[in-house]
Parts: sequence; C-alpha cells; structure tokens
Amino acid sequence: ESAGYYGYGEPATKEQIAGWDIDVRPDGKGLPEGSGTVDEGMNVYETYCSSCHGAFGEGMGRFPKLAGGDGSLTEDRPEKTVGSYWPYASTLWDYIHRAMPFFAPQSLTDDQVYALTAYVLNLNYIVDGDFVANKETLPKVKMPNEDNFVWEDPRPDIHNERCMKDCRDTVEVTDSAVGKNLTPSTTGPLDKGLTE
Amino acid sequence: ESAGYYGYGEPATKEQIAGWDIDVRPDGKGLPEGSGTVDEGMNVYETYCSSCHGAFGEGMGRFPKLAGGDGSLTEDRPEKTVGSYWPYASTLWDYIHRAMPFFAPQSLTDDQVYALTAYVLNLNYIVDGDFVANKETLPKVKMPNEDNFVWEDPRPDIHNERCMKDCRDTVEVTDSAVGKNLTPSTTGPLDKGLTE
Amino acid sequence: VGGALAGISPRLGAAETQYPPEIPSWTRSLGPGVVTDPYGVPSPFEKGVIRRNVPWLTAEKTSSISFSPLQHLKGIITPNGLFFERHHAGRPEVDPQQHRLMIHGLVDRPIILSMEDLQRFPSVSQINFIECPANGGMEWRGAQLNSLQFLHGMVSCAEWTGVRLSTLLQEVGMKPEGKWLLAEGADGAAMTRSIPMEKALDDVIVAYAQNGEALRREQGYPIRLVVPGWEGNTHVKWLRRLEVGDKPWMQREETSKYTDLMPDGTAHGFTWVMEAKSVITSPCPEMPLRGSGIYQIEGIAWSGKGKVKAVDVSVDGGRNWRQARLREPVMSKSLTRFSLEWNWDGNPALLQSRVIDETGYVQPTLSQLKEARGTNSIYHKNAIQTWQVTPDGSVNNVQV
Amino acid sequence: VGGALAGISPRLGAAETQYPPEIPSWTRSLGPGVVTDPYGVPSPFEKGVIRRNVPWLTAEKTSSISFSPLQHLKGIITPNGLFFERHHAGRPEVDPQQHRLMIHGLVDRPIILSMEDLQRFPSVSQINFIECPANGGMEWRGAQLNSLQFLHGMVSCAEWTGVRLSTLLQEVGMKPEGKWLLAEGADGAAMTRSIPMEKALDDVIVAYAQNGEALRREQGYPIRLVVPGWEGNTHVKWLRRLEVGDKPWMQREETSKYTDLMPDGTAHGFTWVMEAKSVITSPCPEMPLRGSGIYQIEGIAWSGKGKVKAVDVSVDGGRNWRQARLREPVMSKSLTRFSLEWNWDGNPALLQSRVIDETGYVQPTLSQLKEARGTNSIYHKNAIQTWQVTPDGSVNNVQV
Ligand code: HEC
Ligand code: HEC
Ligand SMILES: [Ca+2]
Ligand SMILES: [Ca+2]
Ligand SMILES: [Ca+2]
Ligand SMILES: [Ca+2]
Ligand SMILES: [Ca+2]
Ligand SMILES: [Ca+2]
Ligand SMILES: [Co+2]
Ligand SMILES: [Co+2]
Repeated sequence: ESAGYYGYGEPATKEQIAGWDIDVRPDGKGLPEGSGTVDEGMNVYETYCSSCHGAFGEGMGRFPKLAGGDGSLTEDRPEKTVGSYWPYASTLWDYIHRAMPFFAPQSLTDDQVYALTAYVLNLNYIVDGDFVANKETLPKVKMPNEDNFVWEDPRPDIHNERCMKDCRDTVEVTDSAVGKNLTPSTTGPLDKGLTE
Repeated sequence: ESAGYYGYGEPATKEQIAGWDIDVRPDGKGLPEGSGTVDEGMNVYETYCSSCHGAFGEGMGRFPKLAGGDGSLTEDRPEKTVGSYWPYASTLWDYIHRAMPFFAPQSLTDDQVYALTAYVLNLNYIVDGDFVANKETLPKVKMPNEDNFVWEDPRPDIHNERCMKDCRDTVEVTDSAVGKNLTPSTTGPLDKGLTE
Repeated sequence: VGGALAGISPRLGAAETQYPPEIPSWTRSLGPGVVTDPYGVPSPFEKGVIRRNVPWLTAEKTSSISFSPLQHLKGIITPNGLFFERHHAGRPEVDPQQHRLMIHGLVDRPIILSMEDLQRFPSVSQINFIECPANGGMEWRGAQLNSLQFLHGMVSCAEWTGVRLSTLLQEVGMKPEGKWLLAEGADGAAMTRSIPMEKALDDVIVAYAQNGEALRREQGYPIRLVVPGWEGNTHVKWLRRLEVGDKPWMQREETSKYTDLMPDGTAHGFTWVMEAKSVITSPCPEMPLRGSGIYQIEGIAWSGKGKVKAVDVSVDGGRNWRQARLREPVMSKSLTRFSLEWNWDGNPALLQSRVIDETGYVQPTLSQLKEARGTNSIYHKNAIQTWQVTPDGSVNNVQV
Repeated sequence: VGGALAGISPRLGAAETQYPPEIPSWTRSLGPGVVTDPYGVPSPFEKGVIRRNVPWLTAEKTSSISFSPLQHLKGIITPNGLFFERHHAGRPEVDPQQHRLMIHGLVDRPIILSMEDLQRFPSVSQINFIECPANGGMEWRGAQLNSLQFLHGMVSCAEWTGVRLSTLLQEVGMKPEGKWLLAEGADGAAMTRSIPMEKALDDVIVAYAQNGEALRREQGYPIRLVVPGWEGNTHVKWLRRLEVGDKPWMQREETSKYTDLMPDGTAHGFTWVMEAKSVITSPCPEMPLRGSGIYQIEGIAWSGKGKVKAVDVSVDGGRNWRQARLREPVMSKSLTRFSLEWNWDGNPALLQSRVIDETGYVQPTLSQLKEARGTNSIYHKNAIQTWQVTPDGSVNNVQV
C-alpha cells in the first residue's frame, strides 16, 4: 500500500513536532537557539544538580559521578564519566535537557541546559572556563574517549564446539555466593531498600 | 517405565480411599450400607431441601425443579427433572450425597441420603410410598427416561461445503437483541445481581 | 522548548492537555519506583476490562458463570485475571499444603500425592482453549444479548503446565480392565465427570500452572484437569481424586446436565467435543465502527478437534465469503486469531465469520443447528454469529 | 461416609487435617461466587510469588530493576503481574486518552496517532522474550547472589500484540535516506534508543497488548516497542515518538550505558542482540532437592538470533553433557523450556545447562567470556550458570 493508505490519525503540524522533537545528534542537529557559559552553569548546577551529583560532579552515594575517572578505563575499577567515557558532547546536552534534574525532567530552559553542559564539560577539563556552549560550539567539542568506541558488534566472540564427553579435566569451584550475605530474602515480604 | 518407577507420594490406604471414594454407579457399585424410606425422606427433605426446591420438588425461583415435567421433553418448553429426564436412580443418590444441601455438601448420613432418594423418586411417581431405598433396591429402579438417551455422539451432524460465492439468495434478519433490555452493562461497575 | 527557571514543571496544571505540542505531566515528573506493585495490576484506566455476569441467568452466584471480556482481548492468551468462571458451588479456598490427589480404582498401586509430589513428575506445557458447552446457549430461540462478552465470553485460552495423565496412570499401574476414569473435584459440588481412557491417555493433563504461574482459584487452584478440546465441564477443577473403572459413572453432570435434548425427546450424551467455532471480536456491539473507512475485521476461531484450517468472513450475511488471514501461531485446540481488511462504505452490513477446521468441518449456521437439534439442546451452539452494522456504526446481535 | 443429622458439617474444626480420609472443609461448604474478583488475583497461598528487588544495587527505586520469580514460573509465558521491571524514571501513569504517538522525520506524512487510531492498523501477535542486557551483570567478578530470581530474573516472555513498524513506516511514506529510527518514551527519562532501519522493518512492533490484555504500566502502558531478541532497553516503553533519520542519535543509553567496556579501554557499541543463554530453574537455590531419587532437571533457554536448537545438561560441572528434551512450542526469540531426568544419588554435584541456537552458537562459559571481555563490560553476561548441589540437597550459586 502507498503512504496514507489507511489515513488514520492527524497530520503532525510543525508546531506539534517542535514541541516534542527534542533529540540532539553529534553533528548538532536538534540543538536549539540559545547559549550558556561555564559560570552560569555552575549556578544552575548548584541549585538543581549538586545535591545528587556532588559539587564537582564527584557523585553522591550511588548517584552517578559526572567528572573524573580519566585513564581509569583499563584499570580494575573503571570510572565511566562524561569526561572519561562519553563519546559525544551532544549527548550531554540531550540527556540533561530530556531527563534532568531527575525529579523534574524537561523543566530547564535551553539556556540553562547550554550552561550546564558547558559546566560539566569544564569540570572534566574538556573545555576552558570561558567556553560558551551553543549550537555552533558544541558539535565541535571533541570528547577524549570518542575514538575508543567501536560501533560494530564483534560478537559472536566465542566459538565453541558442542563437546559431549570428557570436555574438561578438572572442575574447581573458584567462588561461591554462600555466606556473602548479599542476597535479599526470597520469601515473605520484600526487603526494605537501604535508601528508604 | 514400570509402575512405581518414580515412587513419589504415599500409598493410599484402604481407610483413606474409603473416606474419599464416594461415587456411585448405575449398577450399584459404590452404594454403602444403610437404608431409608419415603416417609423418612419427607422429614429430612422438609428440613434441608424444601426451602430451595419447594415442598413437592416444584422448584423455587431459579432453583431446580426436582419433580414433574413428565411428557414435556418433546414440548416447546421441556421440564427436565429427576422424573422426566434422569436416566439412572444411582445418580440421584450420588449427587445428593456429594453436593446437597447446597450450602453444606457431604453433611448428610448415608441413611438420610437413602431416604431422600426414596422421597424424590416417590415425588416423581417412580416408586411407591412404601419403597425402601438401599444398595439392593436402588440399582433395580428403572427410570422412565433411561431408554431415550443415546450414549454416542452423533456429531458432526452438519456437513457443509465451503461455498464462497452466491451461497444464499436472500438474507433476512429474523431477530435482533436490540431493545430487548436483557443485556447487563458492559462498562463501569457490575450490575447488581437480582438475587442480592 | 524549555520551561522557566523560576518554577519546576511550570506547565503542569489541571486545564492542560497532554498531547503535542504540550509535554505531558507524566514526562515532567518521576513515576513510582519498582516493586510499587510486587505483583502487578492493570492500569486504573483499564478498570472496565473485567469479567461480568448476567444476573438473570442463574439462581446464585455460587452456581453461575462470568464472561471473559473478549471485546478487549488481543492475541490468543487470556490473562489469568480475565479467564471466564464457571463454579457449581463457588470458588473454594484450597490450601495447597493440605490438598491431595488420590489415584485409585483398577490400579496396582493406589497413591496419594501432595502438590510437591505431583510437581516432581515430568511435565508438559500446552496452549489450549477451554469453552463451556453452554457458551451462547441462551440464544437458541432468538437474539437476546447485545454484547460479545455475554454472547461468547465463556471461552478462554491459556498455557497450561502439568503432568500427563498417561504418566500418572503408568506410575500407578493401570489394570487392563480400566476403560474409564472418574475425575472428582474438591469443591462443594465435588464435581465429577467420567472420561474414556482413550482420551485420558491421549492429551489430558493434570495442570498446576496457567500462563506461567500457579492456577488461579477460579480455574481450580492448586490443580485441575485439562482435557484439550472437550467440554469445559470435563476439565475438573480443584481436582482431588482420579478413579480408574471399567464403566462410566453416569454422574449428574453427564446425565441431568451436559446432554443434548433433541426435538423427538431423545437426548445425546457423551457429546464431549467442542466443535469448531469462530466469532468476530472487532467490530462487535461493544466496539462499534467510527465512520466509513478501512477496518480490519478481526476475530477468534477454535476447534476441539485440532487446528483451525481457515476462516472466511462475509459482510453480506453469508451470501459471499472471503478467506481471512490466520495469525501465527496456529496451534491445535487453541484459539487462533484471524483478520480481514474491509473498506466500510457506511452502508448497512451483516458481518459473519465461518471457521473450517483440519477435519474439513465447516462451521454451521444457526438455522442448520436448529433444524438438526431443535431449540432445547442448550449446549454446543457453535453457530455462525451475525453482527448487524447500521449506518451510524452501531453493531448489533441479530439472527438471520 | 456421611455426617450426623444434628449438625451441619459436624467435622469442621480447627485441629482437623484436610487430607484423606478426612473431607476438607472447603468441600463441605460453598465458596464465594463468580465475579467475587471481577479482575482475578492469585491465591493468598501464593503471596510469596512476587517481583523482588536488590536494595543495594541501585540508588533509587525510580531508576532500578525488579526481578521475575523464575523459580516459581512454569512454561514460557510470564504472567503480566510478574514480568520484570526496569524503569529509569519510575513508572509513569499515562492516560491513554491523552497519549499520542508522533511519527516524523524523513517521512512524507508526519502523523500523530491516538491509541484508537493505532489499534485500527493491521496487527500481529508474537511470543517474545525481553531480557535486560544487565541480567546477571553483577556476577562478572565472582558469585554474589544465591538466588535464581536475582541472578537471572531480568528476563520475561509474553505474547505481544501490536502493529508492525513496517506498516506504520509505509503509512507515513519513508524517504529513501531514512536509515535509522529514534524511539522515544513518554516517561521522565524520555527514554531514547536509535534502531537501524533494517531491524525496524524486520520484526519490530509497536505493541499495545501483553498476554491478551492492555500492556501493564510497568511494561509501557499504553504502548511500547518490541524489538525481538534485542536488548530490553531498546524496547522503548510508554512510546511517544518515532523519528526517521539518516544517522544514529548516540543517545545516553547507547553511549554512556549499554556499551561494553573491554580490558584495553575500548568499548563496543550497538551490541544489540541478546546472545543465546540458558539456566536451570529447578533445582535452584530457592528450590532445593529433597533427598535422593528421580528429578526432572528443568530450565529455560532463549536466543536473540532465533530458535533454540538444543540444550545440554551436565551434572559434573561441564565434563560430560546429555541432551535435554525441548518442550513444545519452540518459537523464535521466545523462551523455550527444557528438561532432563536425573537420578540423584545424594552426592555433591555441579549442574549446568548449555544452549545451542539455530545459528549453531554454543553458550559459553564464564571463563571464556572473562577472557574475551574482562570483568568490566557489565552487559551481555550469557555465561553458563553453575549450581552446586550439596549432600543435604541445598543448591548454591558457584563459579567454576
Ligand atoms: C534527585 C537526584 C538527581 C538530581 C537532582 C540530578 N540528577 Fe542527574 N542523575 C540522577 C540519577 C539517578 C541518574 C541516573 C539515571 C538512570 O539510571 O538512568 C542521573 C544521571 C545523570 C547523568 C548521566 C550520568 C551517566 O554517566 O550516564 C547526567 C549527565 C546527569 N545526571 C546530570 C544532571 C544534571 C546536570 C542535573 C541538574 C540539572 C542533575 N543531573 C540532577 C539523579 C539526579
Ligand atoms: C440453598 C439452596 C438449596 C438447598 C437447601 C438444596 N438445594 Fe438442591 N440444588 C440447589 C442448586 C443451586 C442446585 C443446582 C446446582 C448446580 O448448578 O450445579 C441444586 C440441584 C439439586 C439437584 C439436581 C437437580 C438437577 O436437575 O440436576 C438435586 C437432585 C437436588 N438439588 C436435591 C436436593 C436435596 C435432596 C436437598 C436437601 C438435602 C437439596 N437439594 C437442598 C440448591 C439447593
Ligand atoms: Ca529530531
Ligand atoms: Ca468408586
Ligand atoms: Ca500549555
Ligand atoms: Ca454434551
Ligand atoms: Ca476428623
Ligand atoms: Ca550493548
Ligand atoms: Co527545550
Ligand atoms: Co457418606
């Protein structure tokens, strides 16, 4: 059938699309007018963000760290942050704008989101203190970890034969969950969450 | 696998089986010791049964009629009762014993059930007033409608070709549910039952 | 796009719409977290999607039926909370710790099984419909109810898991004279049905699970018989006892009830199979049309004898038919969905569906059934349903 | 057999047992009638069968997970009330009357659909599992949780009904440059994922029903994407928007999250497929053995690439394997049940299951995955699970 065969629904008007089309791509497509500085970002951040993510993006409890972790990706305990891990700056604008602050998503102005983006990038030493984020500057920000991403699935990375007999010599139990005291109750009422 | 291969559960003892094995067959298999007369049955019936089934088995509201309906099976509105329809007397003993009185099943003694069986049969003019029901007499009671049952499924009784085009000449709506005012509400809360 | 710094969620307000270009309130706030409902329930917006009963049909709700809301259901699985109900003495509250299954009679090793014992046997799962043979039985004499739910809602379909009767009968060592099986429930009706051994050994299971979880109380918790394709009443619920015998028991439910009275006064017993049936579920009285245009006529079909082979749809009261598309998966003794595109021009129409099953059986018309069986056989009314479409889009139950 | 005339139900009493030869109290009384629960709920005896969470895993229940009680589930359908949960901003309460789906971008006819509009399109049903790619992700470094539910309960399976994306994209007239699709949710996370057009046009649906009824709120009511076999996170819930574009959007969930960090510091993105996996569900830590004897080792297997071809079971930690029986139906990108009889002699044992899917892929060991990917890739841990059986019948989560 050709387009419009069923004819259900209504045409989406430009205004309606504008109200919902909030996504932003690495090439800057989707970024609105407006701008924000690192300093402005610091103010907004203190008001809406630091309570969960810490004054310098260091995280609080199990709320995510937003800065730091440089060079940790090959370590035993990697710290994946905006600075150490994220491949694109656009994602930061997009995500803050769509999902933060956690308890009131999509409540910030575009200028505020630009400012916060500038601030978080600066916390990660990716941009200088005089950086002004806008739809021209952001797509040009090169994230430190961008080139470490492989956007193709290398799997299957394990290729096994279906062995049926004498498939291995020894079997040694190397670890057990017994006695670790990490398992919530699996009968009766739910365990109370630690955060409540 | 042979019997007992899994070996789960426990052997059912004679006593345990006796406690649960309550079914009765037309040949009398399953009928216990004991007996009851039509007169005894009338007393028990008045105490436990007449409130729902009427003093003479004539039924109450939509509670089933237990007697009458003779010769009605070929009429426009057949009345299917123990007398007019049921093929076997054993079923009466079995059913009263397992399921009646409605609010207290399996509360009657075997003698009471024999007496009730005799009484309901008598209400239907199937046995005389001096009939004594017991495991000898009951299997011999011949029910009036027994021979009208065919214990083999005659279906498929309709054999259609799968016609696709011009399969009938006229189509006339012969009846409609519209306006009959019989349909409970299909949205919102449930209709209150008439009996509540 | 964006709010004001001053207030959080500044655009929230009672008079607001929630559709584009507005950003809905639920997008601008946090919802309740996980395990808010450790056992989940439907959205409050779905509160009309419930089982319903017809008060004037039965004397008591304890010996009564409730109907599945077919007009709202999709696919072939009936969610457990909406499976139709048929109780003869209410819905017992059985304690699975205390409940037992006794298997005895013409066997070498009569046994008593706890529910734990039962679950240790090899198990199978199968998706089967269950239909009460009285489904639609109030319509022999004429059109009465203007509702898909009340006309056809005594059929539901689930994935059943349990133990094959053949496994259990092998375990107890059936004697060669064992030709019949009595199944008995633990409800106040102590419901019983006689089942011939051939069927019992074929595909019958003692089920303990329904759509993945323990049976619901309304469907026989903790165990029931599933007798694929046969009268719902044979699927004895709250199963407590299985006795092997050499003859049928002629219990009340297979003599007084669930026998089919013919116009000549004879009656057919042991009419166990649910013959093939289908019904259009959309549109239907509860789901009328909204103006002319393209619709997908959709419905369900099933056969107690195996798989659905085809379904045809007519929009002119059975004069002409077009073959519908069957939706995967098509499974034996399970509901099967069909659909057919229809461009409604706004004129009156008479919609019908007609199933053909793998035995070649073609679903009959009501007139044919009445001619063959009269109007007093109550059960097994598997006739073609006619929905009358009027120019305003209303859909009504009519007979032609 | 029979009571006394004097009192009704004379044998009822608190100290009584309810098993043979006693007649249970629920057989000697009437239960509640039909529509006692117009929408049914499980027996109170099943109150322990619930979704559970692990409080120490996440900061907030609003961005958290709950696990399906696999130890209690049978067959392949997960009942809707027990489907696992994964929310990033809680479970929004969406009003289906106000909810809209917008389809725009590189299309000729951008449209906005109400939920009624959407349900008019031709629909399909398919039984598919959904698995969170973080299922079991806490066990890369060692055995932590001693519970089937918490180790593997982020997978569930349902019959989904909805409209093929290909149908919708055809309706809006996709431009030839349209190579990617962005799906966006209406929750507080406004969850987004980029999906390549090839997959979108293959088997993805916009689902509005789950096991016959409307989606549950926890699963995206009123509509979600079902992306068969792919990471659960791509199955965007509370779907509000589909945009066609020429490049992926590199959203937070496909960059910061759901990418797999390798020991050399590189990371693999777009690792969408859930590779084949299996786990023994009985016995398991929650369902220990009760003495030596015959058991049916049972479990579930699945593959994001199609059908399960075979499952093997080992009782000696992977030294020797026997092929298990697969239970019908075996469907593509659906859970499949397997079982194998085992006569337990009471000695210690190490139970494992290993799935082979239709591509010939054999489920790997944990050591193999660790060797290939290190211990920090979080997602896609589809390794063979080892259950340690001790002489007292206990079953423990161990690594070998
Ligand atoms: C009430 C707590 C809270 C507040 C306030 C909050 N956040 Fe968050 N933030 C979270 C949580 C929780 C997550 C993880 C959400 C998830 O699991 O998807 C998160 C995630 C993030 C992330 C992604 C981290 C990653 O590595 O993927 C960024 C960036 C972020 N927040 C920025 C902000 C900014 C900027 C603000 C202020 C405008 C803010 N947050 C306010 C709780 C909060
Ligand atoms: C509280 C009401 C009530 C009382 C008291 C009662 N019954 Fe019933 N009886 C019913 C109902 C309701 C049915 C139909 C049950 C069903 O739907 O399966 C029934 C069915 C029967 C039937 C089967 C009728 C048929 O045609 O299938 C018989 C026989 C019967 N009762 C006998 C008795 C006897 C004997 C007693 C007394 C010991 C008794 N009943 C007490 C309500 C009652
Ligand atoms: Ca866009
Ligand atoms: Ca017996
Ligand atoms: Ca507004
Ligand atoms: Ca019959
Ligand atoms: Ca006692
Ligand atoms: Ca991934
Ligand atoms: Co904005
Ligand atoms: Co007795």
